[in-house]
Amino acid sequence: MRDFKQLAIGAAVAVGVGLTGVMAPAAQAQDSNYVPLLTYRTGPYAGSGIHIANGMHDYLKMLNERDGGIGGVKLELEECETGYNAQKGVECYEATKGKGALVYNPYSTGITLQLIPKASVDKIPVLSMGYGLSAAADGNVFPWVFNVPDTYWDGASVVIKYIGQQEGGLENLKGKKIGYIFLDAGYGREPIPLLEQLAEKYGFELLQYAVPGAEMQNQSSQWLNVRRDRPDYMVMWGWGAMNPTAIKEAVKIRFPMDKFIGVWWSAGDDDAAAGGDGAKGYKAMNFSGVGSDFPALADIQEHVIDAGLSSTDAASVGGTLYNRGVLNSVIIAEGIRTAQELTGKKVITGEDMRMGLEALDLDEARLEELGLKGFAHPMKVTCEDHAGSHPVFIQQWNGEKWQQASDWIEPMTDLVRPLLEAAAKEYAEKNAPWPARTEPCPN
Amino acid sequence: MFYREAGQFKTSYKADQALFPILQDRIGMAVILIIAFVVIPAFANDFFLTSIMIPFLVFALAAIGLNILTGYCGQLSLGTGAFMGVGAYAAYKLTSIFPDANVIVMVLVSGVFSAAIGAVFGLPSLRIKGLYLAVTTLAAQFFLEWCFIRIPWLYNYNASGAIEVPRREMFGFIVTGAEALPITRYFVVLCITAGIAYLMANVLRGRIGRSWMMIRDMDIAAELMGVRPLRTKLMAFAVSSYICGVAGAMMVFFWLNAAEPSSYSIRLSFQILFMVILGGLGSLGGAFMGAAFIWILPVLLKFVPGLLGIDIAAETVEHATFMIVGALIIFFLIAEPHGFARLWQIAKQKLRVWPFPY
Amino acid sequence: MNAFVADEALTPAGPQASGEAEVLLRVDNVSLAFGGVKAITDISFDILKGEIRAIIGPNGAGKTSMLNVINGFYHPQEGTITWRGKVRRKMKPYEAASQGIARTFQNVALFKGMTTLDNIMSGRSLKMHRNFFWQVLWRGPAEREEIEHRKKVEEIIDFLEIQAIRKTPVGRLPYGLQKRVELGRALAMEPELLLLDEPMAGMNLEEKEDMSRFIIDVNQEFGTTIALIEHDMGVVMDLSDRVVVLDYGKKIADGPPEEVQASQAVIDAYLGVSH
Amino acid sequence: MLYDIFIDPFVQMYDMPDFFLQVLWEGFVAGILYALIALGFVLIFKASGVFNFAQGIMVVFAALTLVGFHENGVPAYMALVLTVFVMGILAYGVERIVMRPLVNQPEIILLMATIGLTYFLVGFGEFVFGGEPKQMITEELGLPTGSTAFEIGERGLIILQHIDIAAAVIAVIMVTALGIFFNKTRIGRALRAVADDHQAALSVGISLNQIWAIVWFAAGLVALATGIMWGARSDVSFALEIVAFKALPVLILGGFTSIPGAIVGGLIIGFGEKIGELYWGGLVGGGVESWLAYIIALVFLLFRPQGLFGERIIERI
Repeated sequence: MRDFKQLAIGAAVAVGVGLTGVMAPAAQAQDSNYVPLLTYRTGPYAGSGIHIANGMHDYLKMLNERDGGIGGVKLELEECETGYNAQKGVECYEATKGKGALVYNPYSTGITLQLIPKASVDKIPVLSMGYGLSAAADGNVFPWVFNVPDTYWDGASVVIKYIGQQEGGLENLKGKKIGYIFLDAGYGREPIPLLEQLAEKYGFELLQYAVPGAEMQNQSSQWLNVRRDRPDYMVMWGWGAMNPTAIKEAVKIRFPMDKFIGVWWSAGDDDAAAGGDGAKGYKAMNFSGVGSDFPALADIQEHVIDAGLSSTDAASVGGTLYNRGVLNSVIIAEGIRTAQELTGKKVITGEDMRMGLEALDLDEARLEELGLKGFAHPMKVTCEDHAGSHPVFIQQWNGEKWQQASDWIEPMTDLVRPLLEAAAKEYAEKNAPWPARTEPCPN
Repeated sequence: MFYREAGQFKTSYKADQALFPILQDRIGMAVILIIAFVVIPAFANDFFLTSIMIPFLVFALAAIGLNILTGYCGQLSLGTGAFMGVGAYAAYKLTSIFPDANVIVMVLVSGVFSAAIGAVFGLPSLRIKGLYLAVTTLAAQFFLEWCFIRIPWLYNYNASGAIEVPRREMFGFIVTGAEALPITRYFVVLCITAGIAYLMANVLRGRIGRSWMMIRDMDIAAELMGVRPLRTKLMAFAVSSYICGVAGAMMVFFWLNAAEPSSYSIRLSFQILFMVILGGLGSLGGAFMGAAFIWILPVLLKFVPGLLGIDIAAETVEHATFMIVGALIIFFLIAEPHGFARLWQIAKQKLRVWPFPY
Repeated sequence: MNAFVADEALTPAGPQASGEAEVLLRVDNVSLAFGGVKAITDISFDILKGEIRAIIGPNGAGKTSMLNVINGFYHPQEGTITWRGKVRRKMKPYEAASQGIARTFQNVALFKGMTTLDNIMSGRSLKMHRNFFWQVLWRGPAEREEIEHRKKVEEIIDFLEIQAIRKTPVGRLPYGLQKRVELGRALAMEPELLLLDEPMAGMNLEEKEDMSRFIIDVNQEFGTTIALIEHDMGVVMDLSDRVVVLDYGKKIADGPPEEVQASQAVIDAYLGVSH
Repeated sequence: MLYDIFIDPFVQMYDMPDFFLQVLWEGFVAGILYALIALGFVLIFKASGVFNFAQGIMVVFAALTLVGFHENGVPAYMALVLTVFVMGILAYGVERIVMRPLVNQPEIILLMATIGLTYFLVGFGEFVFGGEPKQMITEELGLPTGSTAFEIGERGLIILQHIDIAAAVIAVIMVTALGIFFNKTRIGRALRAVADDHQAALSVGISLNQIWAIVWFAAGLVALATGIMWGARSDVSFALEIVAFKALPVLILGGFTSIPGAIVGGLIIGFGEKIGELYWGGLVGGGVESWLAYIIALVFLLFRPQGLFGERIIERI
């Protein structure tokens, strides 16, 4: 026992010594563009997080291997594990921002919200691709935040539009019941105001089913309620372990799967596969390519995965969430490339990156050039509109893999945009004094 | 040899009852304060301040809060996270209702709300003890977490469902919000934590502190000595929750900048409980040591390999951190169940008799 | 609530000195049962101011239960307790403490995590009144109050000759000393009535002598009324002014030691005659 | 408002009896699963006075091990056997490394040690098996997967999942087996002796270490069964750990040392939660399931601090 105590004291001393190491300032990289990736491969949301992390990492790695980086400058990648935990998210941010970070992709609404006010101070843009704060689409108020290609409100309007198509027109929604099951957090609650507005406009009834984070895997009550209420459609805003559980429960109560539509974050391959045969017909929105049949993905396979430079399981390439990660990296890479073109510099800064993202124009031709024809809808970011409200399609699970099940559907921009602007204004007011945009939009 | 109290005579009870009756302890404390107030601000970089010192101080304060309840008054609580959340939400509401008031005052006032809520959930402690009480506090934890989500008024109906800290200034310095310099935030947090720790040391050496320990050590005997159990326990709940509330408010105002309900989840409660137990139940110094260990060790494990140029996958580090922290908790419990505070005492005792073994 | 604490408890006045002794506490027809088990059946006796009253009886006779009834820890189903001439309503133990009843316990019930000094200081809880906000500030009133009470406690420490263990956590003390600290803690309350539950159990002869001396000194010097439970008959007969004998929860004898010692019922109870 | 609270829910129950039965069934199944988790706690608490916080993670760990073996090409039944073996090693390791050095420590220290164990197992489990959720190998283990629907009247419908029925059956078998084990075997008797009094048990020559290893192993088996059942309902991931907290209110109701108590407590919580959520939860916006169980336990405690099967506590000095 005495030895134990000595060991314990020794350990305490060792920790103290280690501390001095952390205090030493981190070295700055000068000959490369530094892209930190805040990822989570652990914790309750790892199931979704791993695929995203792999996709993001592999595409950028592939650019390094195949092209020697972007514009002749290598990318320096660093993953920092957040575990979807706000505390660790901030820690990762602080640890990496001093190294010349170009952009952050938090993949967590909570961490995004923490970074939004910091972005303008530290002059590093935040790219929350299809998540985070919807209001950030207003580039006048949030010059440093990008949520291309769509906000949750865009997504919610697309779902309703799609249901309208299925019913033969939005006017036929009158008297229908649409259920909304969501993760009971800011993420799941955000679409509610828009859905309520749409319900009023088109005369359908919106039924809400909240799933508390701690009860993600215990949803039988919610689905019993669904069974009792007999909604005509179900819409889901889920993440992590909530998705497979919900799909299983839906199968269990024999809900018609083709009338069950998830947001793009409820579109994982594993999520749907969990439901077994019964999940056949489940639908989800998506804005990134289906399948692995793209030249760029083949390059990833060749240069990264086969070369053993990644922990990605080859079979997961082409999965929805993997491709989502790839798309995220495509936007980063194109942002860097645009910034390099605009500034003429090879090694850029966060401020340059912001300009690059704001001038992002990923058109059909460019997508083809990248080897990603049809991988995503052409997207364009403008100074005013950082989301762009791009079209989204619906994909369907055939029991083995996802298949595209609809054309690109435009969000109801006319309805969403005023909401976004009002929300942005409200945010700025609540967080007064909110810093004004420093470089005005070129009109 | 260096730590010897022989020859230090007290000539008054006042001197004998001082916080640090021994000269060497006073010197040690002074050195720590100089390091905290002068050396660290002078030399530390932003990462060290924002990711190590500020969270460390916030957690140390929360650990002091829980230590009062669990370590001094003997009431096990698993609801610390939620009580911290009450403080955070109260401070957020207060700053949005009184936008011109001093934000530090608001943070300190917010603790009053968590004190009230804490006292309400402390009521069952009159009848319920030990692990059973833990369930009461778990009820508080889950119920309050639910409230943070379900009562939109608490977060001003933000679409994001989160609270975001606005910019506030004090004496010309920006103290909250993204523009606040780490050094400013560090000083605010340091002053609040050190101040509350000092005030609590006062309470703990007086009548009220003794009555808490009486309840902890033998509640029946305490009652027969004239201690009113309900009042005393509720006071412990209230004081403890007050401190946790202030810590929770500081957590969002001076550290995280924004918080979702999940920031105040059961995991936070456990984090604080670890700090208290590893630091040493019933020791203020232990709260600091426990907080340092539980917060700083994982940060070190996460970033030191990178600094040394060792390339390990981010998730492997995370897994290793979990394993190492878990194993160390077990190890330290086996080595010294009374925590770092007792290890420190043992070390002092050894120094006292050095070079003799006994 | 705890305002009334008699200072005259300190003025020395033995019962033998004053002829017409005042009844400090009277127990009338008290019965106590736990579920179906009767612990005490219809017991009455009184305690005079300034005397040493012994309660004896075989194991399980209900002695400790009796003490628990007196200091409000158990509530008898029947009967009344009269304290200083007033019938006492059902009350909490801390109320009994504030009226001036202190006690020690059969199995030492010290606060194990605290030092000797703090344990005895804890006996002063009822007499210290500075509220939380003064305590937080410490400097000023709270500190003065603490020092004032510290002086009283140091007197008790001197009286019990335990100066050397002042700063020792009580958990590390030997049993005999723990009993002494417990007595000190009870004395710190400056009680009018001191209940001692087997103060000498498990002690060796020397320790017993010390303890007996302390008990007599407390009674004589401070004039504190004492009710004690003890198994050592020699000690009981030497110390006490009057003795109550319980057996199976019933009172079987009451009177001066020599009278009780001669009672046939008592002899039967101790020697074990079948009932 | 009063109507909504006191009358409407009962009207609903009467109007849709099939749905009410379905709710009861779901409550029953949830209750069985809670009871299984609580059972693991009870086993260890009974024999060693340790409140084993790691039971929740042991459930995940057992299920992950099983699935992990199978993913690496081990046939399902073989994987099951290997998992049992792993749980045995875990039990032995815990006894040897954690419990033995901590004998005679206060309960809060032991509780902390098990929380430390939880951390370790989380890290270890993710390290070995990865963090992504896995699917339980339900079919491979020969467990039924489909469901049977009973149609009652015109619109009445009750759906019973076969896996849920299997869960109930397995729970019953486990409880019976444990009952027989405790009451009829030599080790079982020793175990009860240890539960009553460590010192006395030691003095009649019972090896505490052996007994502890056995109860941890038994708890590991219970964890495995629980893991398979929960895993089949959702999937196997670390998020499941939080569900294990539900065992606490169950234990409060049933008492920390009573096996039948764990079952009854689990069922009360299961029924209470589902009925509360479905008939009253809507009044406050739903999602009350996350705390209802604790509140039920709390209210219950205020009236019966000793639990459902505990004896009245008489305080002594």
